[in-house]
Amino acid sequence: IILLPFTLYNRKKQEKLETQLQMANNRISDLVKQEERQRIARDLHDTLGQRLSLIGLKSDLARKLIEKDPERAKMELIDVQQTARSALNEVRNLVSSMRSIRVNDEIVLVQQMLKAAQIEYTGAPSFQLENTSLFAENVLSMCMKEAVTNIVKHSQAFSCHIQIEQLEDAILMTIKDDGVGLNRYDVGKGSGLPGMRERLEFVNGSLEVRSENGTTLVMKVPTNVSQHEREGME
Amino acid sequence: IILLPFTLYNRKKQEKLETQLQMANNRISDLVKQEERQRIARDLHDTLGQRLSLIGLKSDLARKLIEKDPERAKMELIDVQQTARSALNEVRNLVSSMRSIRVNDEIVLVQQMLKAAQIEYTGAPSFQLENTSLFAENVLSMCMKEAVTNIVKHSQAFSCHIQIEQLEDAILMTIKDDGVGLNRYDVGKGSGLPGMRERLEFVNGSLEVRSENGTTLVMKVPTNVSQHEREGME
Amino acid sequence: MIRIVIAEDQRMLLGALGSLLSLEDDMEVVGQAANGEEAVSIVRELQPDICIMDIEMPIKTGLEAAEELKADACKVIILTTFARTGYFQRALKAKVSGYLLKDSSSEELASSIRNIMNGRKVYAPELMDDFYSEENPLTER
Ligand SMILES: Nc1ncnc2c1ncn2[C@@H]1O[C@H](COP(=O)(O)OP(=O)(O)OP(=O)(O)O)[C@@H](O)[C@H]1O
Ligand SMILES: Nc1ncnc2c1ncn2[C@@H]1O[C@H](COP(=O)(O)OP(=O)(O)OP(=O)(O)O)[C@@H](O)[C@H]1O
Ligand SMILES: [Mg+2]
Ligand SMILES: [Mg+2]
Ligand SMILES: [Mg+2]
Repeated sequence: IILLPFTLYNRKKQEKLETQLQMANNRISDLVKQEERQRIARDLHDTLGQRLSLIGLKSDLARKLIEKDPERAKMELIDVQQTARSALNEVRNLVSSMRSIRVNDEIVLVQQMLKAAQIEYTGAPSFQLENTSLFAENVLSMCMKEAVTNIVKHSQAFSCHIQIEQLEDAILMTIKDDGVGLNRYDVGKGSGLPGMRERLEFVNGSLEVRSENGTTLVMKVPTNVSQHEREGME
Repeated sequence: IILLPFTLYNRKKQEKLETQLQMANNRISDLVKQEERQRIARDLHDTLGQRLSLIGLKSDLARKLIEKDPERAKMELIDVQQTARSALNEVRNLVSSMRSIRVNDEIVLVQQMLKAAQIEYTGAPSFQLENTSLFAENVLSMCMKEAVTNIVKHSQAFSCHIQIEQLEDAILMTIKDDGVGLNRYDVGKGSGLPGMRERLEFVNGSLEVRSENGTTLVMKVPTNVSQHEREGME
Repeated sequence: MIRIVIAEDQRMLLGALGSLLSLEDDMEVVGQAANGEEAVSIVRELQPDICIMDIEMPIKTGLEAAEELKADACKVIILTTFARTGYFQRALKAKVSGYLLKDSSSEELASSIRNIMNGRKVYAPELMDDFYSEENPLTER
C-alpha cells in the first residue's frame, strides 16, 4: 500500500509523456509537411517556374514580332513549344519520381541493370550527397540512368565505374566504361545524350563526353551557394 | 530499498516507450513526407499537365498561322501567355502551404497587401464567425484573397471595405472598392473570378459581381445545418 | 529614354526580357548581367535608371545585389516567380522599388517601370505570401 503513490506517480508521468509525444508527433507531422512543401516549391521554382515564365515572355515577344519580324516570331514559337515539352517532361518525371529521384535509389537500379547485362560494376554501392537540392539530385539521377542505359545498349563493355565527388561549389559525377567508345558523330544520333546535356545546362551544369579506352561521361552540377547559406541560416 | 525495483522497472518501461515513440515519429515523418509529395505531384500532374499540353498545341498553331492569319495567331498567343500565367498561379497556390485558411489570418494578410498598395482598408480588423465549417471558412478566405489581389492589381481604388454578416442560414461576405469598376467582358479574362465562382458553387454558395462606383463582390456561403448539429453533438 | 540593366542567370529569359523591353519606345536596355556580382559592377559603371534583377542567381543573389545598391541612384526591381519566406521582407529592407512577377506581361512590366520612374513603388500581391510566417515588415516601426 505504500508503493501505490509511487507507481501512480509513475503511471501519471508516463501518461503525460505519452500525450506530450503524441502532440509533438502532430506538430512534427505539420512541420515535415511544410518543410517538404517548401523544398518542392524551391525545386519547382528552379524548373517549372522558370520554364513557365519563359513561355510567358516568349509568347509575348512572338506576338509583338508577328508583323515586324515574322521569321523571328516563328523561332520564338519553336522555343515556346520546346519549353512546354521540356516542362511537361519534368512534370512527368516529378510525378514518377516518387520512386527513384534519389541518387541512392537510382544506383540500386543501375547495378541491377548492369548485372543483368553481365557488366561488372566497380563503383561505390551508395553515395553521400550533401546540400544538394532535390532538383539537382533528380537531374543527376536521370543522367545516371541514361548513361548506364547507353552502356548496356551500345558499349559492349566488361565493366562500368561510377564516381561522385562533392567539390566546393559543384558536384562531379563521372561514369566510365571500358567498351568500344564513341565518336563525335554518335552524339546527336539519339535523344539520350542531347537530353542529358539540355537538363544539365538548364541548371548551369555541363556534360563532357570523352572516348579513351571506352566512354567516359563527366557531368557537373553547381551547388547553389546562396541556397546553401540560406539553408544553413534556417 | 524495496521500492527500487519498481521504480527501476517503471523507468525502463518509460525509456522503452520513449524510444518506441521516437521511432514511430521518424517513420511517421517519412510517411507524411511521402504522402505530401504524392499529393502535390498528383495535383501538379493534373493541372499543369493539361495546361502545358495546351501551350504546346497553341504555340504550334500560332506559328503555322503567322503568315496565313496573323490576327488569329496573335489571339492564340494571348491564350498561350494567359495559360502560362494561370499555370504559375496554380503552382503558387499549391505551394503556398497550409497557413491562412482562417478568415482572421487572411484578413491580416489582406490588410498588409492593401497597405503596401496604399489603398485604405475601412472594414473591421477581424471577424467573428460562428458555426462555420473549416471548409467553408477556407473557401471564404481564398475568395477574400483573390478579390483583394484583384483590387490591388486592377482597381486603382483609394479604399476597400470588407464586411462579413452572419445570416440565419448563410454567411454573406461583401468586398467593395471605389476604383474603376469592371464590365461583364472582364469576367472570364483571367482565372481569378471564375475560380472564385467555381469554389463557391462547390459549397452551394454564390458569387455576385456588381460595378457601381467601383467594384462590389458579394459572396454567399450557406451554413450547413446538419454539420452544425453534428458539431454540437461532439 | 529609361535606361535599363537586366540581371538574370537563365540565358533565354534574359534574352526575351531584353528584347521585350527594347520594343518599348521609351526604354533602352543598356546592359545585361548573368549574376548578382556582375549586376552591381555594371550598374556602377553604366549608371542606368533601373536595374531589373532575378533573385536566384549564382555568386551573388539578386537580393544581395539589391542590398549593395541600396544607396545608389539606380532603382531596383526584383522579378521572381514564387513567394519565399523572408524574401519580400529582405527586398523591402533593401529599399527595392518593385517586387514583381516574372510572368507579368510586358505591358504590365513596362507600366510598372514607368510608375517606378515617377517615384512610386509597385509590389505584386501574389508575392507577399510570406508575411506572418515571420515578424511583420510593414507594421514594424
Ligand atoms: N557508352 C557508350 N558506348 C558506346 N557508344 C555509345 C555509348 N553511349 C552512346 N553511344 C553512342 O552514341 C549514340 C547516341 O546516344 P544517345 O543516348 O544520344 O542515343 P541512343 O541511345 O542511340 O537513343 P536514345 O537514347 O534516344 O534511345 C548511340 O547511338 C551510340 O552509338
Ligand atoms: N476590383 C476590380 N476593379 C477593376 N477591375 C477588376 C477588378 N477585379 C477584376 N477586374 C477585371 O476583371 C478581370 C478578370 O479578373 P480575374 O481575377 O478573373 O483575372 P485576372 O486578375 O486578370 O487574372 P488572374 O486572377 O487569373 O491572375 C481583370 O483582368 C480586370 O480587368
Ligand atoms: Mg541512349
Ligand atoms: Mg485576378
Ligand atoms: Mg535565376
